[in-house]
Amino acid sequence: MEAPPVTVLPVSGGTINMMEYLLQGSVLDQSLESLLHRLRGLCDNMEPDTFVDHEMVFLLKGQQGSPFILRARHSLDRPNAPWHLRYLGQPEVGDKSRHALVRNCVDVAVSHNLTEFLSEMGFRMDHEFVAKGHIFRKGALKVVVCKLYRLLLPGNTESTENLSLSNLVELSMLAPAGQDTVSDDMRNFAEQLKPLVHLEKIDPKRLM
Amino acid sequence: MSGGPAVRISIESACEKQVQEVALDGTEMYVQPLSMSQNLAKLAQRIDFGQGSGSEEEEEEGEVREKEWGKRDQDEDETTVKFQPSLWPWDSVRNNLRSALTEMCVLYDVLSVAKEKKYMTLDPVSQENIAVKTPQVLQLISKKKSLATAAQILLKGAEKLTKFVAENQENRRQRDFNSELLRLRSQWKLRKLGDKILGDLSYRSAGSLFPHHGTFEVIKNTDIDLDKKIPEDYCPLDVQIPSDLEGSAYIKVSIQKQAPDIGDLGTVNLFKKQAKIKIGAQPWHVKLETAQNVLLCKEIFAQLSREAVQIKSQIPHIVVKNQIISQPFPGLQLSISLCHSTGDKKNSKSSPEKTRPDDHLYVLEHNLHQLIRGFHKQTLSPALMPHPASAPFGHKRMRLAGPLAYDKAEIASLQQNEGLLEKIIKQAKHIFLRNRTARTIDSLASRIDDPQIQAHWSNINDVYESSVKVLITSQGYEQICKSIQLQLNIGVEQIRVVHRDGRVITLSHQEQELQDFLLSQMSQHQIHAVQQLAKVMGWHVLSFSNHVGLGLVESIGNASAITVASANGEYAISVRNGPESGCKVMVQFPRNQCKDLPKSDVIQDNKWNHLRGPYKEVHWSKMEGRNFVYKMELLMAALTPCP
Amino acid sequence: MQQREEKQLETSIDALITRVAHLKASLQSFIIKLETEYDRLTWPSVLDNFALLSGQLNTINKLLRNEKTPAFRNQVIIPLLLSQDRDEELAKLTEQRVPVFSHEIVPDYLRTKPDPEVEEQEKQLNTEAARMGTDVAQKQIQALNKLCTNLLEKLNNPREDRESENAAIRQNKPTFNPADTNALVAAVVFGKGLSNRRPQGSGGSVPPGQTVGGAGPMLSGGPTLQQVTMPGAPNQQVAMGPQVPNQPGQPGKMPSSIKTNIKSASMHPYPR
Amino acid sequence: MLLTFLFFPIFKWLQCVTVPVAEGKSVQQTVEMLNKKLEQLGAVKQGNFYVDCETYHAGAPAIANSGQSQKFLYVMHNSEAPLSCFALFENGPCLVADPNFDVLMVKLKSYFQNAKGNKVESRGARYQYCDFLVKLGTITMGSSARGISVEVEYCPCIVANDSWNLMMEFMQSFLSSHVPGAPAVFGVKPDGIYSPSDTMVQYLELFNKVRKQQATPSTGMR
Repeated sequence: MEAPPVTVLPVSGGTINMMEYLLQGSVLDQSLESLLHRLRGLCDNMEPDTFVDHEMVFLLKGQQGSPFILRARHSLDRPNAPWHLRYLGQPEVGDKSRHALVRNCVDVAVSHNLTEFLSEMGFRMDHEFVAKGHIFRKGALKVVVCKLYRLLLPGNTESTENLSLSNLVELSMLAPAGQDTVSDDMRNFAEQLKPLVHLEKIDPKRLM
Repeated sequence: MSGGPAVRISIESACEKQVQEVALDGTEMYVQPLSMSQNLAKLAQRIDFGQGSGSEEEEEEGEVREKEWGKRDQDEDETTVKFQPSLWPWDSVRNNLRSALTEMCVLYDVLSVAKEKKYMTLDPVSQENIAVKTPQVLQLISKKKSLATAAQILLKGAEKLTKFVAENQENRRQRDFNSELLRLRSQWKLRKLGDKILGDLSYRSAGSLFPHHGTFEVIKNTDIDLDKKIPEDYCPLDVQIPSDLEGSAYIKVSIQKQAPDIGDLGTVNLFKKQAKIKIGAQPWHVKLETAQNVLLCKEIFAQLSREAVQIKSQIPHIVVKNQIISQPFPGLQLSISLCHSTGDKKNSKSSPEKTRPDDHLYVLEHNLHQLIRGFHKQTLSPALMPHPASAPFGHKRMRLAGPLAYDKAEIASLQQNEGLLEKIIKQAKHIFLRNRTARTIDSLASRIDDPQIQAHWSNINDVYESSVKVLITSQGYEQICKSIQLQLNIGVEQIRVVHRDGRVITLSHQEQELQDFLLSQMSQHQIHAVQQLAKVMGWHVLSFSNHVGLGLVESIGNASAITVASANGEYAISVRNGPESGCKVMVQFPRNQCKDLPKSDVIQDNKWNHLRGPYKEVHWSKMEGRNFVYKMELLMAALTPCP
Repeated sequence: MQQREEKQLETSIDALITRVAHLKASLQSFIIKLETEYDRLTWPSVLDNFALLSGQLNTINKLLRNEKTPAFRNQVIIPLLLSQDRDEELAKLTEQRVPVFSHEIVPDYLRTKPDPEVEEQEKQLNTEAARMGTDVAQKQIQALNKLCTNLLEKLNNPREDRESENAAIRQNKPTFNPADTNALVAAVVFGKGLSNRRPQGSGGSVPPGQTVGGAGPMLSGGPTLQQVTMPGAPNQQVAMGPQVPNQPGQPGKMPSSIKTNIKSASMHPYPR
Repeated sequence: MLLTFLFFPIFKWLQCVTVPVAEGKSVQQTVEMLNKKLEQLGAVKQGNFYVDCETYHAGAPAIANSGQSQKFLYVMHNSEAPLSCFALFENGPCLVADPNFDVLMVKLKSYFQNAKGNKVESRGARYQYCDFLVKLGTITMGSSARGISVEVEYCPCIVANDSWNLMMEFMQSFLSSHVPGAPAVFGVKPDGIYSPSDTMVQYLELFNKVRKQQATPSTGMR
């Protein structure tokens, strides 16, 4: 069959060009309680919410060297919730005037047969982990404090192993591209968590 | 602690000056005589020092000193005699210090002299080691004693301190800024900004999205003269609230009738006077609560106004200044207004208001407050938290819409979010409908006494629905005439009537419909009653119809009719009752009793006498009996032959 | 030998004299203060003075207890000479208090009996001590010692606790570990340290003929996230299209190890 | 000669049958005729509907050259589920996602190229007749009308077997002889319980038939 001509198509639905602003840090287990306490005071006055998620990272290899990465995540404690498929673009950390790491991001809520579908598309799982922790919200700001676990058996989320004695702390916010002012809010919020946690923009390239 | 009572005169000090004057070498002279005099005072007990045999050999200086000593002695004696040592607070301290100094001087001198080895010398002797150690028991006892003394002193001091602190606190409890601040902190959100203390009285932490900042400032109340008597209501802490939140405010909901026929809807004013300020509450607390209430009222009104403009309705809602006007039913006007009075204007305003009847709908006002709180709660709903945690914020069910391929109806049901205004209008409609139904039933009951109408209202209602049970009975015959029992479910737009037999009739909000319906039911009731009565009296029902197709056409409903025959079949009673035309009762006589009936040539035989004769109308109004059923019973009894 | 002891005695006496002189001086100044400044004397300064005195007494005690100090207890003072003549030397030595070393003064100076009150007190103590049995006394001593140690501990510990707490607040006790932060971020981004089944070698070791597609997503081999670079490195921009910003200065900063990894990854014969 | 396709998504289970339309009638006219028939039955028109389908093919030569038969990825939308986006492989899994999936496809464009010329869609009217929902659509590819789709849904029931006969009967009332047999998807599902992706699978089959129909003459013309 003749291959149909390739054209660039305008996006028919969805939110275009959303950016995720991100600050990261960690807190030791013994100081976790004080951090949670502080977050409860700083964030919106909601019932504290906990989560247990399983994230799988998938790669698609093209003929060019770098693979395409997609992250599939689903909630283990709320099995009825939709799966979350996520594309994250190249992080930008260079701009000094911006106080947070910025990356392009596409969030898709999908049905539960995602893994099957991704493998049909040619994706291959690279790694997976379980994240357990707390989630807070202050307006559009999201604060996630979680502990990471590695899976002892691939795909088996029952048997896991602690990854470190620290909890990952992520402060993130979604905004349309160009709204860099939100990073100021994030910095202000991060300041309030000092000296308990230092949230900073961490260039992942540095950690390779 | 250092501020003991001031001592005005001290002999010692006078004496001291004297010494300084005499002695050229200030320090030395000054100290020496003191120590020596003390020493001498002690020596004097054993040795006759006063003779001073060697004094002539001493130099002038020494003589002077000698004399001084004597003088000092006298002085000292005088001191002890004339002045109580307690007059000078340091007396005992100084005396003890002095004796210590004496001992030290002696030690110093002995050591110095012995070192010179001219007059004295040190000579080593061997001593047994046992003597070196003081017995432990002695040490124990002495230590215990010293500790006890020290403890006593400390305890005494502590006691004094606690007493002092307690007294102080008692005095200052009401007036202390810091303790007030502490109390404020326990009830309100505070934060420090520079040198200011700012508080938050907005409902943001409860989920409000109202953009007002709602910040107040805490100030220390310093403009009070501390020397004067402090007024009772003085508080060292004051709060500064934003000027637009000053005064008091409330939301007023009322229904005005454009036509006078609509029943009075006003409720009794239960809260004519402003709620009394709680005794013991801090003035700042009252102030903040009022300001917070103003803020909430503003938020409610802002929300309502926004909705009033956005929502499309057949008769558009009108927003004028501080009033929102809507027409729930034709001829009816619901007005919601924000009444915000700031202090001084109150007096001028209140006078014209008093003359007007109070038409607050307190239930709705209360419900508005509840609804806005519900709104607040929604924004903090845990359903907004994403799961898995990486997902963006959004309502849980909305996130499911995509993956579960919700159709339009399902999505609409998710998004369906009735606004405050719609809800309150619905509630107002219901309240209005309920009140008018009650009034309709009441007026019927008072106007018509036969049959009787009773309404049993349920005490517990939904905001959009309430129900009433309507019974139509005849007095004295409640047990046999239970035919009509109606359940009226009053909703927002209409009234659903449920018959005892399960039939459902839906009435609109028009008052006339309900009235006509009840009238027709009452008319039917009479016929039903005759039927029941016939059973009791042993009569036979020959025919029965709820809706008679013959006769005059009634303007409301249909006439109903019944024909009953006496037990032996001689007489028959026929009743027709219409809601409008009233009742008509006919009695049919046996043929043989009709005297005036022309003897027919055809019906000659005796057996034809048993044929029914003609009907005669009963002059019902002239019948005896207090109500229709009673009259009917009498009639039946009259027509029943005596056995 | 004798000489040395003598010398030692002398020095210790000298030392003692200076200490006593200090004590004397502070006593004097304290008395002066009391008498002249009593109207503006503050309680803390009085306490300070007392503290000074007790400190000086303590040093004297220490001096006496010092090993190098010979036992004064074993020394007896013997008067050698009594004289009615005034001795300037003596007067100077005693700061004019004793101009004449005569029979009048000496008995007083050499008295060994304590003051009557002191004597009285001592007597009282002695009688009390005598009344108490040794056993009882021992027990009480032990109890007292225990009490004292406990009390001392209690007094000392909270201070330590408070200090350590303060120290924690002052960041002496860390609440986070930057190394952990990096490890966690690397785990989330690249899966670093998440897998123990990952082959150690680079993707190039996989035989070229192997097919991956049919084996499902769990199959390992080929380049992993840890080995490949982030997209957006200069030689790979094509892959990501325009939404990937071109980061200036990137090529120079690229660590060499990553570069080689890129090579091995891009040269790897993909099965499809 | 113009061929008209009649599609019978039955109880959302689709089936397609080719029926020659009466001489001289265009697709448009046939649709109008059917519309009229439905209205005569008493069905009420309730707005419009559309179903569209984009085709993507793996563009990376590494994949293309591997010798495997080229796979197509179809991304479809249905106005009935406006907040959803369906991604399917032929005879493969169907992923149901939210509209952001379209954005993701843009990000993936160096791996999956959109074949715009292959976009197929069906647009038409939506009728409600008691418990039945009927959607009559004109299938277009590019700019030309290629056929007619008919989707029938019996709303109160989600198990196909239970409603099949009822639907047959209903369809006969306006399609007379063109009523198809049970759809293929029908047999695949063991439980026979309907899910929204079943509709899309049926539409995809339908569209693919239209596409092949079109492909043959076009190659023949060259």
